[in-house]
Amino acid sequence: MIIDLSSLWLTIKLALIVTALLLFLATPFALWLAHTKSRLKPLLEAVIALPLVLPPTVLGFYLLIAFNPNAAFGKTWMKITGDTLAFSFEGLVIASLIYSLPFMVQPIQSSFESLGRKPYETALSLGAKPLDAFLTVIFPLSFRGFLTACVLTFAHTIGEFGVVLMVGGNIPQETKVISIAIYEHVETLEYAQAHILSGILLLMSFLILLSVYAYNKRYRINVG
Amino acid sequence: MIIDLSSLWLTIKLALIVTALLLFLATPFALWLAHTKSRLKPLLEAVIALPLVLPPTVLGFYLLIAFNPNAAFGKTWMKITGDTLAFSFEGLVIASLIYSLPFMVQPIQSSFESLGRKPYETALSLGAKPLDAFLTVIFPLSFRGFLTACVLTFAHTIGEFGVVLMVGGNIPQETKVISIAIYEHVETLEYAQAHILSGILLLMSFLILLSVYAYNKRYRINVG
Amino acid sequence: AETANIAVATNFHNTMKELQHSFESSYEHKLVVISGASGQLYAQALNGSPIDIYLSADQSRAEALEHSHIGVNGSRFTYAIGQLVLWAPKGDTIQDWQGILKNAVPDQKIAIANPKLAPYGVAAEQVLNSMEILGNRRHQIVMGQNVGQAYAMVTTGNADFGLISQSYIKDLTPNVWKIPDDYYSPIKQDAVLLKRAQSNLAAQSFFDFMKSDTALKIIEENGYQRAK
Amino acid sequence: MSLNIKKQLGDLKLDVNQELPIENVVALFGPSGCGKSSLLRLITGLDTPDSGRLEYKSASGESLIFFDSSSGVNIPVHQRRIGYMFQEDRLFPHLSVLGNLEYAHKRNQVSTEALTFDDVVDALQLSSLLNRKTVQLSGGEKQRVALARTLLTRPRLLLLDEPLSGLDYDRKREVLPFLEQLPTLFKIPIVYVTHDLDEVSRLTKQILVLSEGKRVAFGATASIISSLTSEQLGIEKQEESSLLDGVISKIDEVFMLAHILVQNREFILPTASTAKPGQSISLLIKARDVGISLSKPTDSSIRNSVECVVTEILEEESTPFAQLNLDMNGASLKSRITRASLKELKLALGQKVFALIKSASFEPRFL
Amino acid sequence: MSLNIKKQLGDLKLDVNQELPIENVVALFGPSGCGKSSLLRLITGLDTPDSGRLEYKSASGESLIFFDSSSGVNIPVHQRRIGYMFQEDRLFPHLSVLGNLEYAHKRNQVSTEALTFDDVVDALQLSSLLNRKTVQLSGGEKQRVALARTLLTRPRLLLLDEPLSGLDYDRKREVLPFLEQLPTLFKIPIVYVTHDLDEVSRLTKQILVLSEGKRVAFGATASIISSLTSEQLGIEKQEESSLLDGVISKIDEVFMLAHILVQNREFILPTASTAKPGQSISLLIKARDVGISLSKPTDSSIRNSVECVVTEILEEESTPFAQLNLDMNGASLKSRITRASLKELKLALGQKVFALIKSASFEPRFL
Ligand SMILES: Nc1ncnc2c1ncn2[C@@H]1O[C@H](COP(=O)(O)OP(=O)(O)OP(=O)(O)O)[C@@H](O)[C@H]1O
Ligand SMILES: Nc1ncnc2c1ncn2[C@@H]1O[C@H](COP(=O)(O)OP(=O)(O)OP(=O)(O)O)[C@@H](O)[C@H]1O
Ligand code: MOO
Ligand SMILES: [Mg+2]
Ligand SMILES: [Mg+2]
Repeated sequence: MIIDLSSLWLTIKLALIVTALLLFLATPFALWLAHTKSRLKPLLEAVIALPLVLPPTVLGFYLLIAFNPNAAFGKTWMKITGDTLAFSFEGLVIASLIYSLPFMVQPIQSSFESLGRKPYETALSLGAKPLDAFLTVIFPLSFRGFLTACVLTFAHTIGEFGVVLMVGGNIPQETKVISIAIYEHVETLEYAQAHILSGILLLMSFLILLSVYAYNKRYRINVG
Repeated sequence: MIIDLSSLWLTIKLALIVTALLLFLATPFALWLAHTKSRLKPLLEAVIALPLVLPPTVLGFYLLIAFNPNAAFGKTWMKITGDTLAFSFEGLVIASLIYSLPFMVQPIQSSFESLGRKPYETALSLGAKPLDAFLTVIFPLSFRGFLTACVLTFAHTIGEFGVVLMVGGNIPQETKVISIAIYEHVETLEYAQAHILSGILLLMSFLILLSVYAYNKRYRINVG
Repeated sequence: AETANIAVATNFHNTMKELQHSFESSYEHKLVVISGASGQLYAQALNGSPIDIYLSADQSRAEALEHSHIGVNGSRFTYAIGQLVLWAPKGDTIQDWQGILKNAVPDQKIAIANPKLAPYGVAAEQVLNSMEILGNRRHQIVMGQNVGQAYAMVTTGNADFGLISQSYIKDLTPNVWKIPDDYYSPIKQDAVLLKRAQSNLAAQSFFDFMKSDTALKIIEENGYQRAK
Repeated sequence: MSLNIKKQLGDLKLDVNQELPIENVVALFGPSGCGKSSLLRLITGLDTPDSGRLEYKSASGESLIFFDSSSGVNIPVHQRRIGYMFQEDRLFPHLSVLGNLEYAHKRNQVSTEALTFDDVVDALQLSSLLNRKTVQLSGGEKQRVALARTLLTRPRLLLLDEPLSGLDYDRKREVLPFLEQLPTLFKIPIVYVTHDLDEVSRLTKQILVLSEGKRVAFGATASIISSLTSEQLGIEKQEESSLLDGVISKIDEVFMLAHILVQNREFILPTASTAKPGQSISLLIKARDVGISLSKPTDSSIRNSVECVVTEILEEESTPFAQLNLDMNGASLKSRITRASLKELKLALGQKVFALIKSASFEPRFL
Repeated sequence: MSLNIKKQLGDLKLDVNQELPIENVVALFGPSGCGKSSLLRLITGLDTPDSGRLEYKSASGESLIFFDSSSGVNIPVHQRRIGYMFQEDRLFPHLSVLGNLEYAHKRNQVSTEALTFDDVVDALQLSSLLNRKTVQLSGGEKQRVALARTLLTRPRLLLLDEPLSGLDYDRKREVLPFLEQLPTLFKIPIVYVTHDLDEVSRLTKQILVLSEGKRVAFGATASIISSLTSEQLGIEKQEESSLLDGVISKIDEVFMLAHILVQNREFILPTASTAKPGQSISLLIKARDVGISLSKPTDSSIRNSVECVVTEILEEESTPFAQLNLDMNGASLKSRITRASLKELKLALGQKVFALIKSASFEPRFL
């Protein structure tokens, strides 16, 4: 019985990249949402949550259409990178970004909102530049929100397979993530392999999550 | 072209029930997690996030194994209710509860943690009983966390179909949710129908989300 | 040596693995097997997925691809004909398959593949229709996305019977009954060569290999019929 | 209330064993960090003592054990019915001012003779603020809302942690009389934390002095303030005071002066309109307001010159001052003069002198 | 600093147009809710005025436009280098006490002659608290940490919003002299919000009085306190005071007394060791501490009796008191006596009297 672990590394790579990218993309967005007084806010919030509502495979189907090198988005990407998006690792990343965006934005935004402006004001008044104030005060004080966001995004990207299956095309080494491998084993009745791969995935994820949470516990801020 | 809307209602019913049940189940749990000093805390937190990591169909497969009337869990359920879990609406609900638990627990726990004990203490000192204090102070002050949790859970349950398909068996009126219907259309190359159903689903979800967020905006607490 | 990407419907995946093994041991070429639901593989192919050969689970999607701008017109052929079996692990081995289905008590479940998604589902539906089970005992039918999921429902003990592909049950145990051919229209699974494969020797060779006796033998051993 | 409480707080060991007869207002006094707020939290039940016992005895004889580590009793916060005004701002940000007040009001409608909502709103001048959000309040406004909210819990016992610290003089002048009435009019005893000796002398009849988590002294405010040194009280030297118990013998209604007999010596002091002959009162006299004369002055505005005997002379070497303890017919009075005067007047132990006290040093509020 | 600011805050219209020559400490004084904190927020840049102009001119002549609605200038908070101590607790809960202090310290290392970290920690006695979490601090401890943290921003200008309100007498006595030194020793001007007249008189040379968002008066602390009524200042009647400008003529080192000439009249007052002959000082004298005598007393401890002329007599009908305005060789002095004394001494306008002031009413800190 051959256990192909390449899919495991691919998955973890994908989840890490997506989580890291989303962290950078979603944070300013969450910050803006948390403090804006714009009338567009509820609209944007609703739009962000929408990708969740479609079945992943269906979302994947639409993304596939968008990624088509003859479609507007796919064409633009082609021009810029000289590469197609669909069935490439980059395509997986983009699809996962869209799919996981709400998991990153919402918990972060929520913790920014409950933090309020006071700590930020205080940091500025102590001579911190805005980015400095963000990194040294807002971030640590909303750490739990960031943690929740990252865990949900990370775990979800690992577990996600509908979208990935659709836009990734299940190509070994390139887009065949572990979830698809397990899925394939289940679908083709290779239950033993499915159990083993699931076990490895669960154990690894468990260890990662456990260390994240254990770190968080030590770190935890006593707000009273 | 026939659009079967029964699956839409079934989906919304499922999403509402799961969201409501999880709200009740997850809140005390989140409360405990937020304030416990137990060493088990990181362990439990990691375990809660685990179901996310498995691809939905695979999770569904394991749930099927657990639901087997000859397995411990399935047997117990059988004894209590006289019914099997698999292929029933109840089974779908249970599967979705497990699958969506982290989406409910984590944002709520996160907002409890950043709220701290002070507002609760204050309410008690003003004569509020613990439950009263929870409903009138903790809940409104963590409202944004609850909102995030409910939106993520609701949207995710609507969009979920891997688990649902596996343990639900796609029985019309009972377990055939809209995501399966859309998926069917995509698979059978009935793209027009898929677009229409997706459109309806997106529009409805969008309106629900929009009104939730618009309400939240009006309601929003000014913490400074 | 060259490499060809073969998109294969899930139900044929295990058979494909054996074909691949046999092919790669006698040719220089290599194959990459990409499995999935037929509809999904079709949509991906239309949107540029790098496959050379499409092994559908049915005829209609293969036909649609053949006549699309990426298919090679006239390349399509039936590489296998699926066979439906009734699997009843807890069944009474003395009865015949009809008796088993007829005598199923109301809370027993019959697992089939979703007819909208899988040709085996269509066939199963035809069988159940002919026995008037669909009309009266609809609630007893549970569907998987495909035959594999129907199989999983039975093997985990949640469904009592499954109408599934014979290829999933290679060794015919006493609990498996073949459904006679005349109860359902043949499950013809068609293959199509795609235009991008026309200069790919590996794809060409494998496409031909599929028609060879060696291949057909393997296909038969896996529970399919040869195309006539 | 019977307090017997031990609790380790970081480096500080809080250990207070004290019977507090809370008929009226008890001051809790002591330097910053001595454990005052921590003690209040233990009384409310928000924190749990490491060990000890906490029993509440009301004026009407009702006895309730709030906490007892030996029998495992620990009544939850909301059942103790203790009103606690936190030292810091704890208004609910999701409620308006009115919402905050009603939060307490609705949950504590115990008796008909209790404080009414309007009483409290009027006394703290909150009517124009009722619709404000709490973020739109100034520091002093927040303080008043918090005080009002605590009062509206109509508690068995009121714990106020520096309730007036953010208020200006005007507000203090308005709020203090209101707090003064609470124990007598509404039968609500108060434990009052403050750093302000004026507030202590005006509001409280008894005082518990803490230092580093331990009880330093407890007793009648008058005698504690007179007998403890400024170091023991943790106050400034020039705030050192005497507290004399006297009885009003006569009221001069035209000039609004009260004639007060303290140990048979007459003081003439400004009075509030409510004072009546026969009433007993205590006079807080700051040592720095007491001058010394060898003869009785005649043509000055200083109305009070009482004959005393010098019982103690304390020269403060590193300061310009000396402190005299005087015996005034049995009562003790402190005077704070310059060392130069001490020398010039050649004061000696046992000498007869006249203590000079300007009437205007007293406000009617001290009566 | 040139302030010209308009801002609507709910019902309150803040509208202040004032040149603040911030060589040293300027007090910002006024009743609760008059807009003091709001004004500070506008100066820091945390809030933006609806319109107006805000220009900072340092002692060295440096001029910076912080805000100008007409030219659209609005310098961000962190570039203004203004130290702001908020009225409420704003310590960072995720940092220890040390962490909070270092947060300011590390970001503001501007010059070598500035305040050192240790100066500040020592002055505010924080060394034993450095490793504490902020939740483990008492109210007064928090206040001190917040003050220290603000000082460590080594700002161009320091805005302190009731910095000593939670402190006990001991701490106040220790912190005040430290704050006093800042403007001269470290060239940090201060705007100081307080409700405490003692702090005003001791720390500040100039005072800006606000009422309902508007400037009521601005000027030398002495003259404002002497010229405005207690109503205008929003303080209690009995806190009404005079402030006299004088020059030290002689120091009596033995008895630690300073001889001070005010308008050629000599006052003898307790002194701190730092006072030197020739130094000019201002004396805050509470009206209630000033007695009246028709003749010069001889054998009393009251060291100061200065000849004055009665220029105004204000009887307060509903109180026991009367207030006298006295002319002391050109300077004005207030006295608060009972109406009874007024009658008995038959005081009249233009009459010559001796104002009696007990030396001990003054603490060395007033010098
Ligand atoms: N949870 C805690 N852990 C460790 N130390 C604590 C804790 N809570 C309070 N302390 C310390 O206990 C001491 C007493 O604090 P407390 O708040 O009771 O003082 P306080 O008398 O109210 O002072 P203040 O007048 O400044 O408010 C302080 O030194 C404080 O730092
Ligand atoms: N954002 C706001 N919206 C509406 N009103 C406000 C807002 N901020 C402050 N106010 C009001 O403006 C007035 C001035 O508030 P400010 O905090 O400046 O008072 P303050 O002089 O500092 O008083 P205190 O001495 O009590 O701290 C108050 O009546 C307050 O309620
Ligand atoms: O997976 Mo299929 O398309 O049902 O063979
Ligand atoms: Mg305290
Ligand atoms: Mg203020």
